[in-house]
Amino acid sequence: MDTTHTDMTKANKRKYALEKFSSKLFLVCALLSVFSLVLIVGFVFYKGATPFVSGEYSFINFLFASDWVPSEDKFGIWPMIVASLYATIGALVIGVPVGLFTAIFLAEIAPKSVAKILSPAIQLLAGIPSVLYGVFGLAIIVPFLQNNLGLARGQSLIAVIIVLAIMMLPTIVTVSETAIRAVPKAYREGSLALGASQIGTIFKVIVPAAKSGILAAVVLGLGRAIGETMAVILVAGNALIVPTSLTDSVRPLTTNIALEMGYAAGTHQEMLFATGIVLFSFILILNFVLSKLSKGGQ
Amino acid sequence: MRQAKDAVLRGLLWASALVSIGVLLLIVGFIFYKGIGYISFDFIFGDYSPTGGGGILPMIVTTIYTIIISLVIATPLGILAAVYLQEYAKQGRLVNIIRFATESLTGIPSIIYGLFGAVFFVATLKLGMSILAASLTLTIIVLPVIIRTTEEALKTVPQSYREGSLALGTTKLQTLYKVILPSAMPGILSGIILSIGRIVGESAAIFLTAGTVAAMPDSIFSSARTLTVHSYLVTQESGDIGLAAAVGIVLIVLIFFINMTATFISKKLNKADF
Amino acid sequence: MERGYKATKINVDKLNLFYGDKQALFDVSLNIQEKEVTALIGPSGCGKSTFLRTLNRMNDLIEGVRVSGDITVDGENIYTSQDVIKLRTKVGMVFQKPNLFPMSIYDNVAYGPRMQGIKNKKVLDALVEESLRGAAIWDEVKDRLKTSALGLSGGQQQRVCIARAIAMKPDVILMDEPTSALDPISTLKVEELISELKKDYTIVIVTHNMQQAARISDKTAFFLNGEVIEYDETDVIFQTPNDSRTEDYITGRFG
Amino acid sequence: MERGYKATKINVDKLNLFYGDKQALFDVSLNIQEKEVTALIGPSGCGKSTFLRTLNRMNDLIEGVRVSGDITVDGENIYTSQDVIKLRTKVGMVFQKPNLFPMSIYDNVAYGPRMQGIKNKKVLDALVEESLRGAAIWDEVKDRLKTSALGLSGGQQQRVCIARAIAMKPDVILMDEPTSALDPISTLKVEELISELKKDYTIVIVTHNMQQAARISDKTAFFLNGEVIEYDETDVIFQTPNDSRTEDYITGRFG
Amino acid sequence: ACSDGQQADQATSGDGETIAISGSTSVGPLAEKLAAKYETDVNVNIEVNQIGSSAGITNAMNGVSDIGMSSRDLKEEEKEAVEEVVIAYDGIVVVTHPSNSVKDVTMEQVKQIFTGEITNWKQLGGDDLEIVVVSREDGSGSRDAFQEIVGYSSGELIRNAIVASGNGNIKTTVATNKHAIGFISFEYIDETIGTLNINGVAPTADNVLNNSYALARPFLFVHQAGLHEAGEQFIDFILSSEGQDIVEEAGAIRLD
Ligand SMILES: Nc1ncnc2c1ncn2[C@@H]1O[C@H](COP(=O)(O)OP(=O)(O)OP(=O)(O)O)[C@@H](O)[C@H]1O
Ligand SMILES: Nc1ncnc2c1ncn2[C@@H]1O[C@H](COP(=O)(O)OP(=O)(O)OP(=O)(O)O)[C@@H](O)[C@H]1O
Ligand SMILES: [Mg+2]
Ligand SMILES: [Mg+2]
Ligand SMILES: O=P([O-])([O-])[O-]
Repeated sequence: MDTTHTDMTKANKRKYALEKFSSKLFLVCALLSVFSLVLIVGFVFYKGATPFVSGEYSFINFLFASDWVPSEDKFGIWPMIVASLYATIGALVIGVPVGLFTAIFLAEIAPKSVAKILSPAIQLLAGIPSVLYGVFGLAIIVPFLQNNLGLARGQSLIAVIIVLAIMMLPTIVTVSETAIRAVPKAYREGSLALGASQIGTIFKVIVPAAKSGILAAVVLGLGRAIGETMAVILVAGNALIVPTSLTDSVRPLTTNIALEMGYAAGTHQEMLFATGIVLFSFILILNFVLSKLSKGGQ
Repeated sequence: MRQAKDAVLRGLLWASALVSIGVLLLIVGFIFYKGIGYISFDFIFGDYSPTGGGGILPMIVTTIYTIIISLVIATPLGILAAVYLQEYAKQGRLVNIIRFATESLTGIPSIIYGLFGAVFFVATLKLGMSILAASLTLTIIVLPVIIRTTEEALKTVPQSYREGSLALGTTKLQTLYKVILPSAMPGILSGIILSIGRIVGESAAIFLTAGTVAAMPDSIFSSARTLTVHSYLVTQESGDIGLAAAVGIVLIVLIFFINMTATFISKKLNKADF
Repeated sequence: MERGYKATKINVDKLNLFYGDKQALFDVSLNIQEKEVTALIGPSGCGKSTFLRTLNRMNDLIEGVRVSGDITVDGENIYTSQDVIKLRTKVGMVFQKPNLFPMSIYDNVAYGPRMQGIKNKKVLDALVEESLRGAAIWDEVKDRLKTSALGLSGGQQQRVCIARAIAMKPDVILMDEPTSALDPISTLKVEELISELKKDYTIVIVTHNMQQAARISDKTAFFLNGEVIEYDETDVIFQTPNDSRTEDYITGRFG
Repeated sequence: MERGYKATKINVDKLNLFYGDKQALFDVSLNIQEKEVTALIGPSGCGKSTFLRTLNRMNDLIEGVRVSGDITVDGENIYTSQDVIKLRTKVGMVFQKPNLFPMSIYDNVAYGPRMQGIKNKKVLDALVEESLRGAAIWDEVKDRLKTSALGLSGGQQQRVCIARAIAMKPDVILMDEPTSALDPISTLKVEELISELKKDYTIVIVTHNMQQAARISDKTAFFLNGEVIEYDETDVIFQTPNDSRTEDYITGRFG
Repeated sequence: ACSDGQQADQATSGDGETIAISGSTSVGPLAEKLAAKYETDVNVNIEVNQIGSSAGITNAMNGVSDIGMSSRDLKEEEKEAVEEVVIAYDGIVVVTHPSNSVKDVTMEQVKQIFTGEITNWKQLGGDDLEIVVVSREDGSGSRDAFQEIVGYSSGELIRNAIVASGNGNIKTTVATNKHAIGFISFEYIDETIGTLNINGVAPTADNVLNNSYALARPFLFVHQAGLHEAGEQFIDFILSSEGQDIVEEAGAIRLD
């Protein structure tokens, strides 16, 4: 064969050129999301930092004061920080197990024919507009809570948690189900052959093997929950109090932004962007914790 | 003891599935119950009237436009980005940064995307309030979903496939599109379907960038109203839940067909390769 | 053909197996004696693995598999009795391709016992060590018990698989070419182990290695195209086979 | 040690390889002759697969692998020259575990040639048939070429892997225990094939089977704990080894 | 879609020019009806985007839209950048659950309810139910006007008031809660909610026009100084009696 030349063959040269080009292209694609993030963060910071940079307002005050009366220049978001924290944790506590267990059910327990119908049906849920989730919450969940818990108002932290948990479901179910299905058959066989029960096999071998995908499901589901506004506005009540019980009305950070942005101007608008900065930090911390969590387990 | 634990877990699995399915039926049932009375030929094909809510054909068209444009941009971008992260990049700081950025993007509320889009695409890039500006904004919204799910799908492709292919003197690129991407298809597809859901379900990010003009769009540079924005406005201003739900019915049917099409296409793509 | 002093452990009667439309086993009848080593030999694709996997019902996992005929273990029909878990605890298996879980070596071996409810760390430690020693791999891995089992070489992995099966202390061990990925020394060790185990356990082993079959087994069954052509004492099969195809195969003249 | 009339095909000089901190190969130097069969033997985990995989740079794929030393193929340093594709087209490989793609049998075998740009159906058909025949599997699969390769038995899969490698018509074929999953007849066929191939090709084979090494190889290298203990004509290794450890190993007294 | 470039050829093709309008969601439906009528008579293309008063004003200021719609008064700095035209008035109604037996309140009582001094319907002669106050969001034109006329400030609003965005959401909230009280635009009243008379005066357009019903505020169009011909003509149309008839039809209150 052609061993006389150390040169690359012509065809291979082309392949390498293509290879090099494509890897650059892929990198550019990957950097695009960084670029978007930087742009958006930059935009939000640019808008939101003004009142504090100019020294007119104190950021600490902004974080820890409990009064939010824009028309009187009072901007304190402490109640909203607390509300966001509770709502997110609550939604995770309900949404993750239910979603994950549903995914397991679909991938491992349900007969193939049943899963074939249910999986796409649940994916359909992902496409229902959040407004309609909100309407559903307002027309069904809120009155239900009102009537059954004897509340004066059903718009409450618990209503937010339920709606968010429902909205996370399709993402968590779909992504985890795919991850679970991708676990090699050999693991399943190995475990069953050791006399492990189906349930034992699922929880001891399959779920751990699908851990990475399941974590992705949680991150994406969480993103949906944190980023959600339209549904939450309708069921949260948006009252400006620090919630002390599940039945209190709340105003999470996101709803504060969405609720008032349409009419806000000047400092009020800047303060809404500042709320965005806080929300960002919240997301960053959460993602950081989650990624640490996923590394810790590996 | 062990059997008892198994039974409890099995019970939980069933219960969760029943809850999920129950919720699904409840919501879909609610939407159909409230909205079905509004559905008529005129509701879809008639002239739009600000009061009656009829004539939502322009919104159906706009919705389809946004789905197609966003997917056409976001799908290749997202898949290639995931390929870079999973197959090309040295796992290190850069990759961690990209991954972190991607994940952080998922949690940003859509209203912020909308405001950003209004400033960046609409005003700075001078696209005006238009379907295109909205689609670009939506692209950024769904990018993380596609990247993350594709990455996970790539992780599940057995290393032996890569080795087998590369040992035959193929390039990474050939290995990628002949062996790796086809076997990652199911995961990628679920990412795309979730993205479709996100695109279709979005309102705040769209009405700030595409506006709410209730007329048939002439082109992707037209300002227009999607179905979801319509149901948002209806809920927001007139509080006509039945009308909002009727729009929801149309959406559900639409998504059903789009998801089926996506599944079909991905199966076709798979067949073509194997 | 049978010696009276050993009880029947597994009885297979007129077993037929289909993968969808494709029949892979034809009227297989075998009588596997307690505390003996039974070797299954035959050309590639003749159905040895398929047969082996019916004995602990691993074929249940493959969609479209249909089975007819009777299999009893200790007189109990394994397909009508529902307790598949009990069956698989009693009938352990080592697969053709090593299939360790993505966990540490220790966790892999301790997996089965833990599933049986054994929690005591001392007991588990002892069991893991004993099993790994039994599978002739202890010395190589004793310093890295807590590292991922997937970083081991192919042969090392297969021996950990054997250890994992032994740790269950089953009645019967099914082995699908357990030594095909091993070097001669490990092979020898595993063979010695098999001879050791057979004092207490019943062993069914698929092997492509005629010498191995001859060395370690008491009975040998020769499979061809999904049928059992001949089943007898190993000595008989290797020295005075009844069927000319058996002779052709073991002398390498076949095919 | 070398016969003058055969050229050096692969030259390995002071090769060291690390998996992260763990060194797996120590100062390995070997001279592989053109159109010969070189067997690599040694106990499980001694580094045979690792060594084999350096020859076509498959270890590049494993994160954290560091290599030092020189390897030349046809006088060209494979680690400094960038053309890894050419290297791998020239140096084919059959892995320890069969690793067919989830495609049809035909597409698996035609995969490599297609990637080289061969599109003509007739040419491909002929190549696929020739390769499958060469790997002694044609008769078993000729009626199901278009069905998924993953439905084949372990042994059948391995032979299709061999066919897939042959279809590339490489200069050198690296084989990692290619017959460990095969029955004696298929093994024999593959061994015959190797003897056939060696007329044109250079073959490096890892095997646990001493008889096989003795039967088919011209040279044999004995590995132990990542080192080459002895490398010589196969006759010499098996009859008058220099090192006592080699002798211990091949006579099975080792360990 | 926009007044700048992109669509230049489209806008000029035919003689139909485009008028881009954006802003308040409460003015939006009225603007859509006006536009629909106007477009049948004149060959122009009117785009109405309902995106909120502030966004509309911003768009008008930076030229993304020709006209902004606002349901709130302009801030000082906004007044410098754009001109405003009142195109109609909008009445605000205090609403309750239809089953609520309280039908008549004084303005003072309204204030006491929204500031938390009156917390139970029985204090007003109704059932023994806690009052749940539902307000619009801070920045809303309706809320600004409502608070100003009733006479309390945002800071005084009872803390646990439910805040809903948009007339529709208040309507749905009040319609599903026996405890609730809120306020919405005239346009959106129907049988799903009950309305309250203030100081004995019913919430009707006539009562607004004769100044006996005080809860009303203006709907504004805003634009930059040199608005193009087509825009000017559209505004003229709205202010004409034909335009004002449409205003009345839509449930808003005509200027004259
Ligand atoms: N999942 C499956 N679906 C369809 N056919 C199968 C499947 N598994 C095995 N077969 C077929 O059944 C026959 C018997 O396969 P089996 O794996 O039992 O062979 P074997 O004797 O173990 O071969 P080897 O020695 O190569 O492992 C073969 O023809 C094989 O192609
Ligand atoms: N990816 C890896 N990471 C870390 N260590 C590895 C890796 N692959 C192999 N090793 C270690 O390197 C050593 C050599 O492994 P190698 O697979 O080359 O052995 P081998 O001689 O081929 O054994 P066998 O005959 O069992 O296949 C072993 O100790 C093994 O555990
Ligand atoms: Mg087999
Ligand atoms: Mg090896
Ligand atoms: O939506 P409004 O500004 O009219 O309250």
